[in-house]
Amino acid sequence: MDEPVLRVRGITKRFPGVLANDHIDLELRRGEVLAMLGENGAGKSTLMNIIYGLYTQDEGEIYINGRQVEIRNPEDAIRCGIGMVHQHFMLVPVLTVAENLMLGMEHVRGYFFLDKERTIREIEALSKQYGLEVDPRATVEDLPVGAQQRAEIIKVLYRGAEILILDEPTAVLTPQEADDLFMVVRSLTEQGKSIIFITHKLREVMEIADRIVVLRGGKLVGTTTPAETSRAELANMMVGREVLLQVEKEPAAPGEMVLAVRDLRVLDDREHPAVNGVTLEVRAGEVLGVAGVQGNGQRELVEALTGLRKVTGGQVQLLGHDTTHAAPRQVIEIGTAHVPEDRHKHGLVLAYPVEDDLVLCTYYLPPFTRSFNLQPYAIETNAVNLVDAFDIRTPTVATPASSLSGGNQQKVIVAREFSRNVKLLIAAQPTRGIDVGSIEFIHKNIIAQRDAGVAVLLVSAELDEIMALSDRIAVIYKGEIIDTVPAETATREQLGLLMAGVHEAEAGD
Amino acid sequence: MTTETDASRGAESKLGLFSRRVFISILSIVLSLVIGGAIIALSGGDPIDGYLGLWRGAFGKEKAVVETIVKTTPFIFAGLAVAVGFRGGLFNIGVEGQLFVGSICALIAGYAVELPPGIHAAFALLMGALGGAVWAAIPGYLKARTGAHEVITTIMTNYIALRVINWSISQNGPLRLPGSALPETRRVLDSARLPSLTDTTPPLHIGVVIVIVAVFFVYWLLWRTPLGFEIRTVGLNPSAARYAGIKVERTIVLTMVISGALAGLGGAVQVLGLLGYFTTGFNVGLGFDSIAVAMLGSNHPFGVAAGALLFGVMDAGMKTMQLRTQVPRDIVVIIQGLILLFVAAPLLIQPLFRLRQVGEGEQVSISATWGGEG
Amino acid sequence: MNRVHRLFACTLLLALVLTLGGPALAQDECTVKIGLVTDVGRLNDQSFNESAWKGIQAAAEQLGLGEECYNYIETQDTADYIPNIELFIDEGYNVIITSGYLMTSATREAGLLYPDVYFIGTDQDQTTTVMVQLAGAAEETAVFVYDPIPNVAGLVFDESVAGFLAGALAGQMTESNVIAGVYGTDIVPPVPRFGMGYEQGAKYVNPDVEVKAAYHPGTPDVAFVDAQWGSETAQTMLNEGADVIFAAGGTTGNGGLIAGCTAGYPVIGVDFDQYYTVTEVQSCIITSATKDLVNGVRDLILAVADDTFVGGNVFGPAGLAPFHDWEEKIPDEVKAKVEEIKGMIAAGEIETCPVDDEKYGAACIMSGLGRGLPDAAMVMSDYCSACHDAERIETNVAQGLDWWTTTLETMMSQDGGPELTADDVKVILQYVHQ
Amino acid sequence: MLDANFFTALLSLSLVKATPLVLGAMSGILCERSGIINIGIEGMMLMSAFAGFLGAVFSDSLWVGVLVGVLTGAVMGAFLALLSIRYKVDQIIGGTVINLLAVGITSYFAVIIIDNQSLSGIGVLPIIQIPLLADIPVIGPILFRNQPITFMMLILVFVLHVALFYTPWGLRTRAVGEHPRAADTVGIRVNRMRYLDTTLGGMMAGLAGAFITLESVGSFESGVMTNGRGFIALAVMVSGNWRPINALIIAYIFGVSDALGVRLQLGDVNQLATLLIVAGLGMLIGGALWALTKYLGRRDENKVPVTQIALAVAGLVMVLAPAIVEIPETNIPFQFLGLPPYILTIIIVAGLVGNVRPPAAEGKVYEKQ
Repeated sequence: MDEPVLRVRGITKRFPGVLANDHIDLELRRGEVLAMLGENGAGKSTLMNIIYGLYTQDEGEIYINGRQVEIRNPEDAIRCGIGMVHQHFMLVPVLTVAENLMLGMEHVRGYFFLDKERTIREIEALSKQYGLEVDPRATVEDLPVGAQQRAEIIKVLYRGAEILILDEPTAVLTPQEADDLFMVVRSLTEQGKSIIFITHKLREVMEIADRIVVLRGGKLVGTTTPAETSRAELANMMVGREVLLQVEKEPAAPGEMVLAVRDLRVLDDREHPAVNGVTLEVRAGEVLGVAGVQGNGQRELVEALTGLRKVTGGQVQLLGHDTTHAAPRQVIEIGTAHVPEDRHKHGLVLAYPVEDDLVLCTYYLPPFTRSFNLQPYAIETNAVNLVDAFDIRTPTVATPASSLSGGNQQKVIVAREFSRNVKLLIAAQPTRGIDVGSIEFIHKNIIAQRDAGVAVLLVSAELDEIMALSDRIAVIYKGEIIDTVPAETATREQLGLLMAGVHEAEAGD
Repeated sequence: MTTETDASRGAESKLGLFSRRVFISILSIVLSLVIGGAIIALSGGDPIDGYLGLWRGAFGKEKAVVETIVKTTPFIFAGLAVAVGFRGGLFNIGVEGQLFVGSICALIAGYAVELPPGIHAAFALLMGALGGAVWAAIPGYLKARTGAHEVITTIMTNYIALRVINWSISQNGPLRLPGSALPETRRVLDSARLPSLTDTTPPLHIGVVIVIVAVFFVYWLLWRTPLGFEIRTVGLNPSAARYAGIKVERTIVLTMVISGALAGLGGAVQVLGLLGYFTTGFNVGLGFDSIAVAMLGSNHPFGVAAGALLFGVMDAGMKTMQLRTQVPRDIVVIIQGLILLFVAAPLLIQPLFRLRQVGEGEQVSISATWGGEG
Repeated sequence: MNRVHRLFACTLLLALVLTLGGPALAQDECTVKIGLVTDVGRLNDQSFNESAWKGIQAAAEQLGLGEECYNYIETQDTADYIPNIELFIDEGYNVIITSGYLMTSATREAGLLYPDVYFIGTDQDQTTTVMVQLAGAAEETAVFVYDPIPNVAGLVFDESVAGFLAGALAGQMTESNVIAGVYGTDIVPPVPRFGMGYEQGAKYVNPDVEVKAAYHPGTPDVAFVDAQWGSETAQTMLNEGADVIFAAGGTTGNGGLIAGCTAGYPVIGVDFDQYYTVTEVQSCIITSATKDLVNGVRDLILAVADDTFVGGNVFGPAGLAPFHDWEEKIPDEVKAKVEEIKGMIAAGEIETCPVDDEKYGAACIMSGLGRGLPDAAMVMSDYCSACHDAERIETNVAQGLDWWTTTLETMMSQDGGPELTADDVKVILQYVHQ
Repeated sequence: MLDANFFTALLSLSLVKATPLVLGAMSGILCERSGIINIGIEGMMLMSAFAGFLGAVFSDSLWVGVLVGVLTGAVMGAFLALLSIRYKVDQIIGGTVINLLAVGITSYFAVIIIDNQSLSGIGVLPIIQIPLLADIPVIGPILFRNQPITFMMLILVFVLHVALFYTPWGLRTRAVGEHPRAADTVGIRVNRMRYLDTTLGGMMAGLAGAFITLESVGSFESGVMTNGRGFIALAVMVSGNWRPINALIIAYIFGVSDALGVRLQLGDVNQLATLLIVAGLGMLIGGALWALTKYLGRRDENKVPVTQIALAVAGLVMVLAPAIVEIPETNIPFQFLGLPPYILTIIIVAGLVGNVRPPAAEGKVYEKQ
């Protein structure tokens, strides 16, 4: 076996308060797919950003084909043949695919004019070679997510990358698109490219990887191959203790109807249809999980139900009230709690002290307001109680929300929404990007709300979370609920097919 | 690990942030005065004598103190108007126009209606505030309804207000004092004049008391009422405000209305308290200074009052300074610019005086994107 | 510390060193202490503020006064007129010059408040406004009565004479028979007086000439300092065929002069001989319509020094500046014609400012000139002697303005009483008040 | 009298009035396309007008003055960038600081340098007439008989348009303004790009300043010189959707309404009739052009651009109206004649802002980590 294409030795990186990478050694051989597995916050992205030159390591060296290299910025990385496909695409939405690709290394015609034609020809050649068809003239923001990712990959190849780093590529794809990606990965490795595949999804690792390394808390905790290990063992290495995959909960006892949605139609920000005739019901004391890949209309559905987005068709009944065109305040006052998908945009005012964020929806009601006057003491005591009850790690109640960790910020939102006596709880991506401890805490609270008779509508892209918490699971695909299945009998494969829009009957394999 | 969550620690950190900001403001003022002195010296003037003149002009004699206070009053009203705007996430540059419209409305209410003394003055003040409020509601409504950025629309309302008022007091304009060859309006009836505490010119009118009440009112409104909470929430994060059920559009218009009312009230006080009529060249140039005052006071009512006093002292003192030292009075505008620079860029002065690293919270930020709601 | 902070540190040091070494203020004796309070605007606006200051400097030179015996304050806000005047008086100044028409009432008010201080107001017609209820009139009309105050002198000029002569010159020099006037604001009467004179003068020598005129739309504090508007307005008129530009209105006017000259046309300046102040138009400025403010102010200050100061309106000379570079270019018969007109105006044969012009006629009426007013004796005899005998009238003359205003009003209100016009009332009151 | 001479005079004055607005708008475009909000255009113009004037007087050459003005603009632009990038000052406050300092410094030193030594200007840049082209009846004098900076403005509009959309520098500037992280990952130095673009933006504002003192007025008047043009330029930039050619068109509309205000004041024309005709012409040409671009744009969709054609027809009717029906003489006070540009700004900004799109990452400091 010749020299490894890429070797890193003793890579260490400290951020204020956390040791992101702790003396990591790693090797990547030519034509190999190395899967890098690890929890959110385990240091995967930090390591890759160091290799790609976005961050500079505090200690350690990087070797390309046996030769040590200094990578201070992405330009050095590109010169060493390293290319990175980011989780949030590094494409400029308003520019065309061709413009995005030639950004930074433009072909020039006549001293200073861009040579767009030549670039387009080169892109078409590359996409044929690796089976990545995408229209170079299209503007990026008009392309579907899958096509944008293909454009990102071509962008890396266009720069002559030998080593490709794919950072959580399947997070935004349907299972089918994921399979197409795996085919592309195989064709790339056959043509001599080497790939580092970052993910926290166990199933993918088993299917695509030649070798697997696992990171936890910034340290390399193990190297293995799919053949030598099992998903349970990988999960254990990832989390370092027995993962409570299954939340203990008794079977649900659905009560009276709380939310009834008939043939709901909603448009997205660019006036295209996002929700095309959704019909669903949620009863008291029941968790209805809405599974589906991001971008299939979940965000618009949730915003429509909570009054944040105009409804263009259909009807919404909440506890007997017609809330189809209700304003957000009306929906809240009827008795709805809403854990928003984007906690920084909707959930919190980051500049506010924690105590003000905790009364964001109820500031105008007693005890917080009496005869047109805010009661600072009442707001403060309410905050102190909630901070204890929901174990929010904050120095004081006056500390701005911006200085809390992601998990604690989410707990502030949960504390605010769960402490109000509500009949309906809508939770969108409640545990995205937060530490494991907080995830378990929030899941327990959701189940507690359900057992207390609250109707819960859970929208999440994490299939495991949906399967763990839901009593019934509705799968949404291109703005329609194509099927609703009881949670106990649902299997991952079945849900995977549904999420890709393939009905049980048609599958018939 | 356990965390103490007692309330006292919360208050102390709030105080910590406040005293730091006051320290930065004082530091900025001192540094600007020193650099101003250097400029005076470089251009042949005598800084010590100049600043002595400034001090004597502002506080030298009883009459000077009165003039300083009277000059500070409109700065406070205008500064409060801009500060309320900033708190609501709106950059209201139209304060000058709103102030003029307030003056005119108070003037008309002052001579066109007969009422018993106390009530007439109150009525005229109310009309002034109403005038400013309505004039500010236009850019507010446009921002809420079409997203048209208020920086541009408020400036345009300034020019429109100035031009129309200029016509109204021109040769054959409706408000012109009949038969007068000067561009002056009719006189306000005595029953509408604000009583004066001293007989000096300019009179120390009770407008000064009204403005102090206004400062406390704005503090109470912003931090002690639900409406204030809504205004501040919309200002910091409109999406979260919408999520919390706050009617963002209504709040934007209300913020501009309150801001305009404060400016209008300021205009009314000037007409009813100071001159008793309106003429050209009256209260010119308040617009931009009020923005500097608001920023200097980091958009907090008490901060604005202090910032306004600083501008009032400079305005009152600059005449005597120029009298005694032949230093052009524009040095004061340079000093005001420098003070705003150092207050807005603590990083600039931080290494000079080994301040602790400037925290995120302290940067005053209002940069909203231009187009429709982001 | 990186480069920027070292820069700040050394500015700091420099400032500290300098501020410690400043000299103390010197106090010494001045025979006369002169203070100039400018109108809202800059001292150096190349118009009435600046000419007042030049007049003070000339007087100070003649009286051998030191620098600290005369000073100026630039008013920023109309509310500061009186406070600024009082600031000077508190500092011991005994001669206060206020510049510009807008300060008329403030100067007179101060004059009454401080009788032992001398006030000189440029372009300030010394009148009081009396509100008289004329017979059959809905509202009271204002009547301006000439009312001099002993320690207040108004340095006024009949600008329409200078304007007339400039118009006569322009009327003859134009080839396209279209001439233009770019003016400051019509709110300040001296400006429309120049404009009316210019139009009358041009039409007098060249009946079918077209005179384009534009007044600045802004308020006085802007109208005299907007050179951009002046130059663009002049350019518009030039594009429409005008070939002589007369510009009257501080730097706004200067903008017009520069625009005219750049396009290669003859221009006419105003106030003082602008050949020396707007040097970039020396090649095309054929003359300036002058009103000698500088010497006017100087003479009044000297009058204070040798105790010959008299209150009321003081008329300064108004005429044309020399032709400088255009001395040969202007044909002799044109010069002769202008000289002839000058003589006829002096003899009163030409009316340089039509009182009845509906737009700007009011500006022509100046109390000192009595222009356009009926003759006092004739009015008295027509109306009063009808029912009262002469000597009873004589005895009541000393009653003063208010008594006469009320009696006139009562007489007019009785039916069959005299039908007096505003001018008649004005003449009577003026005669009585003398 | 409404004849060809009237329209040529009016439309050529409009171009003169539009020049500082377009240059100011381009200054805004350069800064904001790279991600720095610049509301200090007013202050940059004032400072460069002052420095340019001094440069011209002391060097006794107008062109050296223009150069000094442009360089001052560059320094001011760099100062704004330094404040925004290195010292993380909120960009709107940074702009306000620049405006305040500019007014203070120019007024202070104007008194010290210009007034005390009674300096006077050295005239304005000469009017250049392009031989053949200027003789074309109406268009000739408007486009081909102008002063140098007006010509430079017209050239710069097209140069900037081509540079922004057809050159590597333009592509990188737009990327830095829209998605700085993406630009960083392909090796573009984001902050260095922003320093460069803001400095270039400052130079545009510098040229606008030089126009005011060295081409239009010929003297420096402290305080009131720019009187709000910097902010109208902002409105032009926003409603022109950050595109140079749109900015030229909208600025020209302002120019016409501004020039009309001055022209109607001369009083020898029927004011209402002129207003109708000029507005009608604007709508006719505007509607036609807009319809053309819409039609060419979507050849496949056969949707007829109805609204644009209606606009053009309405314009035609207004132009012909005065010939048909007798329009009464009016005497609108000249203060009102000055109002159209300001009212127009509000209508345009309120009307268009719905579908304009600012650079996404504008106003945000770019941090590596």
